[in-house]
Amino acid sequence: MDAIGVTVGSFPVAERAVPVVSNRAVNPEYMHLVVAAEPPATNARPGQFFHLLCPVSIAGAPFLRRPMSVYAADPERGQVEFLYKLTGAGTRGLGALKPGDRLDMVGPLGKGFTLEPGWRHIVVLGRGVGLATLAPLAMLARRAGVDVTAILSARRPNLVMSADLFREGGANVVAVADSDGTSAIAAVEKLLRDLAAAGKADAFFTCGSNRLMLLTQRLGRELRIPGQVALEQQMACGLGMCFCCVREFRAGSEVEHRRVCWDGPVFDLQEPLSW
Amino acid sequence: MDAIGVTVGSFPVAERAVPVVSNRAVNPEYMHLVVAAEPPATNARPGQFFHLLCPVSIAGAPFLRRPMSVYAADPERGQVEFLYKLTGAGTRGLGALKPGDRLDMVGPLGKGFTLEPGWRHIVVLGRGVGLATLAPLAMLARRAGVDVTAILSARRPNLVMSADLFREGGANVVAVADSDGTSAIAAVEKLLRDLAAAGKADAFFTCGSNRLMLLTQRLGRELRIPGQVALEQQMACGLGMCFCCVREFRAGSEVEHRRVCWDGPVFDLQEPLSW
Amino acid sequence: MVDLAVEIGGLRLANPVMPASGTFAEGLARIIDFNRLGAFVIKTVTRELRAGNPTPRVAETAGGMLNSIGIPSKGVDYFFKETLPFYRQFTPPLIASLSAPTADGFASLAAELSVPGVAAIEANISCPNLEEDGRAFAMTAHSTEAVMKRLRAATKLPLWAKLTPNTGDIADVARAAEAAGGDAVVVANTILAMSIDVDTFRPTLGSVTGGLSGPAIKPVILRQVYQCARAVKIGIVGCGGIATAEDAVQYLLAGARAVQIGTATFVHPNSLINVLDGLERFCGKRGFGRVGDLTGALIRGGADETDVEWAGAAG
Amino acid sequence: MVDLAVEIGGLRLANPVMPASGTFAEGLARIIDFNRLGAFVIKTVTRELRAGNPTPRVAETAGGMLNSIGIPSKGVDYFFKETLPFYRQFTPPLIASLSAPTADGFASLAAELSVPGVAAIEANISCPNLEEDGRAFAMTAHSTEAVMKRLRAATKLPLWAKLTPNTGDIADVARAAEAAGGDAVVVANTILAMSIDVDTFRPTLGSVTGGLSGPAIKPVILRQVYQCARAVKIGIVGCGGIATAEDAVQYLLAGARAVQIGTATFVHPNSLINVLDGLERFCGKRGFGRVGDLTGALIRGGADETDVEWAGAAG
Ligand SMILES: Cc1cc2nc3c(=O)[nH]c(=O)nc-3n(C[C@H](O)[C@H](O)[C@H](O)COP(=O)(O)OP(=O)(O)OC[C@H]3O[C@@H](n4cnc5c(N)ncnc54)[C@H](O)[C@@H]3O)c2cc1C
Ligand SMILES: Cc1cc2nc3c(=O)[nH]c(=O)nc-3n(C[C@H](O)[C@H](O)[C@H](O)COP(=O)(O)OP(=O)(O)OC[C@H]3O[C@@H](n4cnc5c(N)ncnc54)[C@H](O)[C@@H]3O)c2cc1C
Ligand SMILES: Cc1cc2nc3c(=O)[nH]c(=O)nc-3n(C[C@H](O)[C@H](O)[C@H](O)COP(=O)(O)O)c2cc1C
Ligand SMILES: Cc1cc2nc3c(=O)[nH]c(=O)nc-3n(C[C@H](O)[C@H](O)[C@H](O)COP(=O)(O)O)c2cc1C
Ligand code: FES
Ligand code: FES
Repeated sequence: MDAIGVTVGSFPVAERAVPVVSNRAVNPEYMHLVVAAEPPATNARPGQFFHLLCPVSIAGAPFLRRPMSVYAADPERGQVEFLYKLTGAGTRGLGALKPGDRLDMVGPLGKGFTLEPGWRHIVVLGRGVGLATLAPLAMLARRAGVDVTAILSARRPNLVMSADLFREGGANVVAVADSDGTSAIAAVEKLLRDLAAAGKADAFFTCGSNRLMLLTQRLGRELRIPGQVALEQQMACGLGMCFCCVREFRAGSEVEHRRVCWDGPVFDLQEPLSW
Repeated sequence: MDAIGVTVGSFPVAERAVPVVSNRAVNPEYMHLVVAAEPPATNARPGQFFHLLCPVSIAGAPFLRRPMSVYAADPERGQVEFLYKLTGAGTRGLGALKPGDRLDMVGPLGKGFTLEPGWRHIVVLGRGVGLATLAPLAMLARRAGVDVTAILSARRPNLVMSADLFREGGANVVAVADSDGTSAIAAVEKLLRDLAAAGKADAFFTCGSNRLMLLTQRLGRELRIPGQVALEQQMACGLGMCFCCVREFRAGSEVEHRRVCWDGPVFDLQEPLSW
Repeated sequence: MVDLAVEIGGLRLANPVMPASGTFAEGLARIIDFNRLGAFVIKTVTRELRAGNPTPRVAETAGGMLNSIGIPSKGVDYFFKETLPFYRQFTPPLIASLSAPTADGFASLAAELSVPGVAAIEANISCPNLEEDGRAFAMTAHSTEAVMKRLRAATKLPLWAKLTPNTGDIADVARAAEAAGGDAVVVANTILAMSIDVDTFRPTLGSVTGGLSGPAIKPVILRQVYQCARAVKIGIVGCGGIATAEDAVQYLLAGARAVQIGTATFVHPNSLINVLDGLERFCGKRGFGRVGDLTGALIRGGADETDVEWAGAAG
Repeated sequence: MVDLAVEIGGLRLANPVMPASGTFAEGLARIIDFNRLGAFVIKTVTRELRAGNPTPRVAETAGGMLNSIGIPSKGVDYFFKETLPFYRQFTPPLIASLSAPTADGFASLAAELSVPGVAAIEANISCPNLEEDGRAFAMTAHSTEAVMKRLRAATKLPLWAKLTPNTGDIADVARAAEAAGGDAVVVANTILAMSIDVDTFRPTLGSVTGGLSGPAIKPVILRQVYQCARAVKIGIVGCGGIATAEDAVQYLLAGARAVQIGTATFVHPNSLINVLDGLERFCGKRGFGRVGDLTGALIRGGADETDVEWAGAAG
């Protein structure tokens, strides 16, 4: 693996048309998709994503693929899972998939989350489908014996997703919502400061909210707590070739563009500029 | 109805998405489609056609509509029927339709067959799906008390379609095939001359074969027997607007282009040039 | 109530939706109510009778179609005897599309067609199918100005120029049409293109090359409308791949005052009516009292970043 | 066994299938075997470091996509330090795409990149995204000849010119490239286009206009390849909307000796390999011993009428 990040002759990514095992609505906005898969797909690590060729449906004919975080990947069961929000032609096309249908996916793609050996307690903060990206990280951390506090944010408490999944995974779940003000930045900041004070915040992990990213960047700098953030951007190739998916990052005094699909989607918490 | 052939304020053609009643294979190449419809669709007359928006399928995404002759139209039962051959993206898309699916059709379109009051015995000669176009004419003639001799041509006897339909309709069916030589031009010419001699050929009607058209043109001229032929040509609009569907016709000493969708698809037997 | 009327190229139209020349004829009156259209634009008329191109004249492509109709024309007599009287049965104004092989021919034909019942002249100086290599007046500002000057002198009717997209600088051509006294430019005709049947090794069109139309060309023609809108003050009629009201809105936002719809009518004969109804709904929903207010309302200075919709409203 | 090797623009390639500049990079080696490609064509290199255009840089259209990447470039050092060594691990020749704001800039960059490991220079004199109005050298024969002459003097390597489709007479531009000593023309780059978000009233691209690519443009670029093939003797590389082996065959029949594949790789990362395998199957099925025999094999003189297939073989 040279500077460019490609080992000649090894093929860690593949395009495969895999059978759909199940595709169910978890609430009016979100669906949970399970496909049967083999390596390299099932080797997907938390924070990595697949590029999905969404089928044509009444919602339209998506021309480009759609990036989707791995919600779970299990080599033993030979399955990969996604949690997605019905948005436009692509995700609505996904929503029309039935068990037995084939889904063409490319992956696993991008750089995932990393856990430093020294960390004992991590805090994951997510919102909406950001949780889909963070869930497998929480599982991984628990399996590695790392304590996880999961702060799950949503518009209303009943919209908080995957809480059970995080709990089963052994995470200490704190659900916050806009409706009762518990998701307000000040409130979440208090939560984080308390966790830090209690020595339960060796690192922050966030995804899906610019506000939460800015908050954790600020606290991270002040309290010297490292962190990682998963970003998203429109994509074409998903393989670092087209430079469609760039975002702006701090590089010393400079501002530079990096490709979300290739240099990320997971980045050091302190580097991305607000979007 | 003025020279241009349009009566202002009457709308004899409509675009409708109608439910599929049934869509069955009649043999490995041909399928029979029945849809539930209302006027004006059910007013379709023999020789007229509908312009069908064929659904997207694995065979491809047909951009333009596909012209299809009315195989049967029944205002009482509120149904329109088609008999079609699986050819490319359009007809294969049709082939994928299931009962309950909707089919977007425009019609009825074009000029159909006409029966002169004086005619007592007519001869219809068709091949392949040309029979789909001639079948409703035979029914109409029988209901008008006109005797019908139907010469049905195919590659092999077992491929002759709609023979029973013609028989039930009361037509005197003569099936001819390439495999046993009975469909050879000389053989069919003999048949026609015998019918003419027996006074059983007041008019020829043909569709689907250039060879049969040329034969009946020749005999028609020699024996002074009138006739009509249904032609086909690639179409875009189906409404006489784009001039995509022209073919060449004798107009006195001149050769002129006419629109199959608007001036036809049924023409006087003597006018079209060979294609 | 949304005011759908627009002023365009010397005409006041009840609404901005009209058919594109060559994709519309009497037959459509069997399906839709002609009195709802903003205007009629008839198939290009030529003086001489013409047969048009060899068949096949049509082929499908990804998101569009190729045609090589050429301009089969029944000539001027037929126009006066049949076409004109037919359309006079309806209220919308008739716009006569015409073409000729020379500037003189354009001028004399325009003069002859400038009669009561004809509301405007649309000079098709762009049809790409007549010569095999697709050359056309509208490919250069120079020849456009020349032919438009002759036309301007030949008729008092509002004069529209139908431009070709097959040029390197359409804004320059539009400027020439304006300078020569044109009242509007129609942007644009079909894009010269071809396809090949890999079974027969032959072109799919009898004339080898033909004109590409339909949704596939929309982003290209929309760009050309945008470029022309920044170059001229006269009205622009947007024409290229419009199939929905949203497509029409894009053209208006880019600077068009009216739109023409062609190929979409082949796929859905009700397209003209559907786009018109959709435009009215769009204006209502977005609080525009006059459809004319959409013209040029594009917000420049870079588009917003796609925000993280899927991560929730307050994300 | 089908002979897939082709001679094109001063090179002998193992096969005629290569990636299009800007749609290919090291990352694809994680999925496909680079040693199967006819050649490598890298993202256009510029001397100065460039940031490229504002986001959003991509939007979908009917049968295609818009991009406004611009030419973000890590500069010449990165090319020598990282890009060149990486590709030297593989057998296919490397074609260096380069661009500059001036003829001088083109010449000096070409001279600097003419090193062992670079098999040919592809001069991108056409990228339509850099200036808002899409101007480019390749829009006129005059400026094409000027810059190509400078380039010819600056390098001994095979010299290819990547043309823009945004011109009124691409055959004329190809002639100029040939006259100036170019060894091949790549036909073509993206078609300047745009789209508008009717919810935000903003362009869908941060730079307003961008380049259209994908199946939507195939009939237009195929026509340009056909026109160029009749105008020049040097090799033509067909590039525009190729997604299948049949698409590639159409380009070869129209006169191309090789093809480049861009957007299709985004939709199916295996496209380059699939097209190559499909080409070999096509030649085998149709009894062509050499893929090169397909070049220019188009049968002219009008296509056949569609015969009445549905009415049976002997109909
Ligand atoms: C690395 C990554 C991981 C993601 N993981 C998930 C996930 O686990 N669950 C989930 O529901 N969504 C996820 N998304 C967002 C998802 O890709 C978009 O919701 C989806 O592409 C929308 O497509 P559409 O056609 O339904 O919507 P449309 O809005 O019609 O899409 C139009 C275009 O914009 C692009 N687009 C729209 N929203 C986004 C977005 N937020 N990010 C990137 N491109 C976008 C689409 O890809 C398409 O090209 C992820 C995005 C990225 C970049
Ligand atoms: C007036 C009329 C009536 C017809 N009636 C019948 C019928 O009852 N049953 C039946 O099976 N077929 C009938 N056809 C032929 C039918 O329209 C074609 O078989 C069909 O369009 C093929 O489309 P495809 O996409 O399956 O095939 P493709 O070959 O992929 O079609 C490619 C293009 O060629 C056109 N095309 C191909 N063959 C024909 C043809 N023979 N005539 C006109 N256009 C063609 C298609 O419309 C399409 O635009 C009729 C044609 C006409 C003109
Ligand atoms: C079959 C057909 C015939 C056409 N004939 C003419 C014509 O005679 N005169 C003309 O100016 N444009 C003609 N055009 C071009 C259209 O008027 C229109 O400019 C073009 O099709 C783009 O619009 P669309 O994508 O909505 O079809 C024709 C287009 C088609 C498809
Ligand atoms: C995202 C993207 C980036 C591109 N960048 C370049 C480039 O840097 N230099 C260049 O010469 N062409 C560039 N192109 C044009 C392609 O090389 C190709 O000419 C065009 O996309 C048409 O081919 P296609 O339809 O197969 O994509 C780019 C195209 C795309 C889609
Ligand atoms: S999507 Fe192509 S570089 Fe990231
Ligand atoms: S199909 Fe348009 S005129 Fe016949």
